[in-house]
Amino acid sequence: MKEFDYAAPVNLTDAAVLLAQYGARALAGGTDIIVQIRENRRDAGLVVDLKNVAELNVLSFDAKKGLILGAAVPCYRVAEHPEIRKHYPGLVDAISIIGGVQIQSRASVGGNLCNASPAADSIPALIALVASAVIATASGKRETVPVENFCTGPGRSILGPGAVLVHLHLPPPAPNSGSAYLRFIPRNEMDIAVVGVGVALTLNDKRTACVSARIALGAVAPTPLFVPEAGAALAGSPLADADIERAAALAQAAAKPISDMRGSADYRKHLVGVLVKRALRIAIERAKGG
Amino acid sequence: MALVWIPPLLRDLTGGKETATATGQNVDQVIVALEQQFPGMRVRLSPDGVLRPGIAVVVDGQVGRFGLLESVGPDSEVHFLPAIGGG
Amino acid sequence: MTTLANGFKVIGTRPIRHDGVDKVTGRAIYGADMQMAGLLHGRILRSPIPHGIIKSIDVSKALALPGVEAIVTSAELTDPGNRIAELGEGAVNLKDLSSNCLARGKVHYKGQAVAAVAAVSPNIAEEALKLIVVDYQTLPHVTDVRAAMRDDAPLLHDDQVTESLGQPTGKHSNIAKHIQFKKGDIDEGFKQAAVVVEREFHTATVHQGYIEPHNATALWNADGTVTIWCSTQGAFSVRAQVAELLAMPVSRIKVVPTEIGGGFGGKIRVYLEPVAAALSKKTGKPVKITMNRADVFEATGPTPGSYIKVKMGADKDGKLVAAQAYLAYEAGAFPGSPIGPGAMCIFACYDIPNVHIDGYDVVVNKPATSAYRAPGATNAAFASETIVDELCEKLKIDPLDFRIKNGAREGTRRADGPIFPLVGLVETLEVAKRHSHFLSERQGDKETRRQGDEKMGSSPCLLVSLSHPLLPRGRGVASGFWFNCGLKSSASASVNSDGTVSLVEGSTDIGGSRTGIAMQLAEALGIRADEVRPVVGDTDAVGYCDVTGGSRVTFATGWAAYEAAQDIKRQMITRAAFIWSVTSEEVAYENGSLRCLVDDTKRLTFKELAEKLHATGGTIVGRASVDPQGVGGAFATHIVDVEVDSDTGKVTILRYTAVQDVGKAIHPSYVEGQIQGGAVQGIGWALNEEYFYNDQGTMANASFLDYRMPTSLDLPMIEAVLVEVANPGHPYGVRGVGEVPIVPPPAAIANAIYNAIGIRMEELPMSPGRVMAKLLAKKRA
Amino acid sequence: MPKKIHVETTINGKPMEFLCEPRQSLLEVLRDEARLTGSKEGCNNGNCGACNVILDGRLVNSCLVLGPEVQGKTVTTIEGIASAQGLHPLQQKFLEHAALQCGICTPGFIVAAKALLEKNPKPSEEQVRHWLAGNLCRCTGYDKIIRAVLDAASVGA
Repeated sequence: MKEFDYAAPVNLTDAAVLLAQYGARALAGGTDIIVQIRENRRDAGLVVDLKNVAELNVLSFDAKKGLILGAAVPCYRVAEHPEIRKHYPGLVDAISIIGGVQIQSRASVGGNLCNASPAADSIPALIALVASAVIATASGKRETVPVENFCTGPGRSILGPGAVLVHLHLPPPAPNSGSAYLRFIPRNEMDIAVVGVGVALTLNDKRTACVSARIALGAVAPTPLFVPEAGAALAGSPLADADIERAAALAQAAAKPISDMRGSADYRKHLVGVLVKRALRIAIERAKGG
Repeated sequence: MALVWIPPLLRDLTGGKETATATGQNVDQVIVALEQQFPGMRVRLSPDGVLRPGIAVVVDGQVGRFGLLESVGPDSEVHFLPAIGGG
Repeated sequence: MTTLANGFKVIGTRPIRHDGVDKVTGRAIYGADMQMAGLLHGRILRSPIPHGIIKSIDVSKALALPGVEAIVTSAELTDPGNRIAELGEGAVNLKDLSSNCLARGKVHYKGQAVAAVAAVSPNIAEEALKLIVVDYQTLPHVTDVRAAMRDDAPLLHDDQVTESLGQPTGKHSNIAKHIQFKKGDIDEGFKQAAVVVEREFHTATVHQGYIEPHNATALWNADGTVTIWCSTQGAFSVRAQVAELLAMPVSRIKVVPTEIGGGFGGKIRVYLEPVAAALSKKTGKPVKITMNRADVFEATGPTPGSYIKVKMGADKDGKLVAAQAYLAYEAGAFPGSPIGPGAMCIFACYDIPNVHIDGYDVVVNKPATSAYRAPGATNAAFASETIVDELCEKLKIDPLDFRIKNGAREGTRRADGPIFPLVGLVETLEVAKRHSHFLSERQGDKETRRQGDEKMGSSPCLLVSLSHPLLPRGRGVASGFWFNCGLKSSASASVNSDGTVSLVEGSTDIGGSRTGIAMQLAEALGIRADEVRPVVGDTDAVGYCDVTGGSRVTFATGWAAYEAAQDIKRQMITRAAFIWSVTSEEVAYENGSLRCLVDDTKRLTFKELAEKLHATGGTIVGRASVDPQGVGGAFATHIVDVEVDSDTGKVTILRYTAVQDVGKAIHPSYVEGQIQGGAVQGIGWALNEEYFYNDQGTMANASFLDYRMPTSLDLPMIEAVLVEVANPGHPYGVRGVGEVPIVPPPAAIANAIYNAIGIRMEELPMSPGRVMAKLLAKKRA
Repeated sequence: MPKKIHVETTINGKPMEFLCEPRQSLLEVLRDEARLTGSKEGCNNGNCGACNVILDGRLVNSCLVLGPEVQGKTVTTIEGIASAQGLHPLQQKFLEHAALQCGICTPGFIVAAKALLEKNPKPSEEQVRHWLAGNLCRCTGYDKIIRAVLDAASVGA
């Protein structure tokens, strides 16, 4: 492993200054970055441990304001949070399958986003739940970016030198809404998604029709893929089988997967159709079941 | 006389014969006896005075431990097979 | 001590293993745990290309890095020349063995060792590797066995001609060896057949997957002796290999086997030991080299990928009349795939009058393959046992009844010639037939259905299944055979003054074998298992022992312990006779005590006599070195229920039962453990494990993340059913048990998948993508 | 030579100081500096669990923690599971059930199982399988490991 320096700032300003240095890398849970440095897949001259910055560890839910999810909050805190389990089940589906228990103890949702893997489990769920990323720039300003615009390529994001992801914001859940995330893996644990699908939808008061829906895909493009047309196709529909089939077909059409050791392009396209349908059915049950 | 099962890849020397009888107190003598009947057999089975590498001799169902010195009884059945290791 | 129904007092009981506490407290010392003053850390530079000529190696920049103490390349190893040496389990070409430790002139696979660095820390050693400049002339590569057999394929070894029992073939080829077996008249046989089934099969390269990476620590002394600590299946085999590769006498090499973290056949050949020794010689300091996981995948193991074509025929009564097989195994970079045993096992479960088998050992640009649990047999059984299942279907005969009707038994002549002694295949089939699993409702009875659904509900990642509660389910069975072997073992045991016995044996213990060996000594002496203290000796401390492999240790080293006990008994009798002033003939040794036959008042327990040894001539040591015959082959029959997600192609194992003839279970818990572990390795091979090569000839999944071995969440309990058909060739009836359980699973699972969705899988692994592709093709058709 | 950082931490209940390079993982520090070699390296990228330790009450892979990160924290390794009074019930049950063969994965499994039983003293078979899915064992097929953990739970480990 290449030599590097280590710093553990306790406030955001210091963190930003350190991260502005050439070759600086942010460390939260470390479950990706440490392996990447060790395997020479990313360079690092300085590793900045962000876990001691209080602002990055905030996790708070408010029925009116929604959810504030600090960038360094580890997965287990999110997955074990009763209100998050109640209001954002799709996020919990995704968070609780990022690695095994050992990874859950360390990996952060913010880190999963910043690592910008096309197959990241949390990102499609966040996109479906209309999450936005709040970023502190090097100049000290705050920017808010929809999560679907955060990743710019495999392992690349809009974060510039000195910029820090502060927290994720998820709007409060609408009544009669439900969400779900499904991924397909060959084993039942310890795998990278062959395909991941995040969905969220809201039903009318009678719960007879869909008011709005969002669908996002993982591992089928260079970045996690938001497919607005697939969700739009469901809006106003009674969510009959034909409606769900149409949404699935639109998602399949949008997917541009590659073939690799985790699955062929054809297989991935096929799985998109299967998982979108299954995820929608789970989300609908949840929306109805409240 | 011991009954020797000729490995299929040596049957070019026996005109296709699958078995042959040969006298000998041990495998080496049996091979010498075979050489009499089927010239060329010896160099194929035991070049350089030892069993061909990777070959084991099986006498009466038991894998031999002494190579060419493995003793052979008057009514023994002799096979030449790939040597087997294991995991 | 109470005597069990079977007449034994120790054998068949389940004592705590002697090395147990060390292993549950973290105190046991494995190879990588070696620490000593001045220890240097070694790392290996590996070839980035699958095939090429090494034009030059420049180490100057690396040597200049602070903390780097030495670098070696093949130039520093003696060139052993093109010689064959008999090393423990079999013949080895020393030129190949040496090139596999440090490439000589040419690299034959991506990951082959090219140079080694010793530095003051592992990180510095790794840094130094990046500073070594190697100039390669890249050559075209071939990684598929059938492509490598073509006349226009790139040759790995320019001078290689096909070995065919001395039959001159004349031309250079990647086909290293051709073997053949013939029995009866194959054409006549197929004429008698009412039903004939023929299929082609492909199996992927898979790895043994032991959790502990390879390691070696060497200390070269000023007196020219070297001590090597390493995780190996055979300390004496390491000594012999190092002696050959460094051209030194065995007496100057001491190999100390540390605790070993799994082997399964992959820790027999040396990789690091001679290199660590060379680095230690150069620096005068101890050097430890450990591999990382990628090294393990790319440069050790694996077991061959293969192409197999099988044709079998049965008459209208369901009697097998003819069988034909063509097997081509990937040897990897150097000749030596287990094509022999593969070809000898493919039809070994059956009594077939007419057989023709051709086998080919083929080199490809992949790591040199090593033994893996019943080497070659699993690939072969996947093919033949799938064909047998199809014959049963066409003949409408129950698959177990068919196997009972055609099964090999005492007196059956194998396709390769010899006749089976007493074996237990039919017994395993009869037990399987009566087992609740086989009798339960076919498509998954309530019990398994409940199991399955719990599994689905319990973890979020299984929501996929939860949303589809009624997926197709099926059941499959398959049988398997493995030879097992005997080979050489030694043991010595000293009687301590408190009546305990210290046992030194030479078989490295990978799964509790030292306890199984101690139990046989205890049984023979009539004392308790915990009164024996077994240790695994180094090459200076105990007589020669062949490797821990071939399912031989409990059989052969156990036999050595039994003979050592007889030696102790003889001496104890003489000593008692001396004390009682009678002749040895007047003393009997019974149930762990000595009795004077002419004076009933004179009795001594083992412990009482042990206390008197020092005063009556000194301690007693029993010794034995054995090379036993009478090896008993092992048969197994497995039953599996699966569920297939017909939308994704994913296969879930719902219930698994493994029935095996174990001869005599010395320690039943560890026998069960061997069966459960072997079956699960077979399940991994069947479902997801494979070397995924990209077109650059690079393994794309060299990590535990993407080389998908089963996790605890992928499996149900594995029921191991022990059938005991005692091996008449062993004093306690022992048969090797370790290897055969890996043989049936892929075929059993393939047959279960067919039972569930009506599709015959012809390729391993039967991964979700492959199953789905077949499902979609079926839909289209 | 690379510069080192001074770290103060608590390992198995005892305060400890060590010097480490930032790039040294907690696993390297435990094995090479503290000479606690019970934690094993199986993959060095978080996929096998052989290096599991408990860090401030949470189960982690010590190969994915940098040495400097444990400043001021408490670490429990396999060496800290047994007490002067004897083995922990999990260790005893692993022995009774023959839940180990080669033993290289055993420390990680026992540490992981201890973390499970502290969180959920009466887990179901499926909960045990799910919790231990991050620990690979190649010898046992998991059967006896799962039974040992369930049995340890039943006696109130």
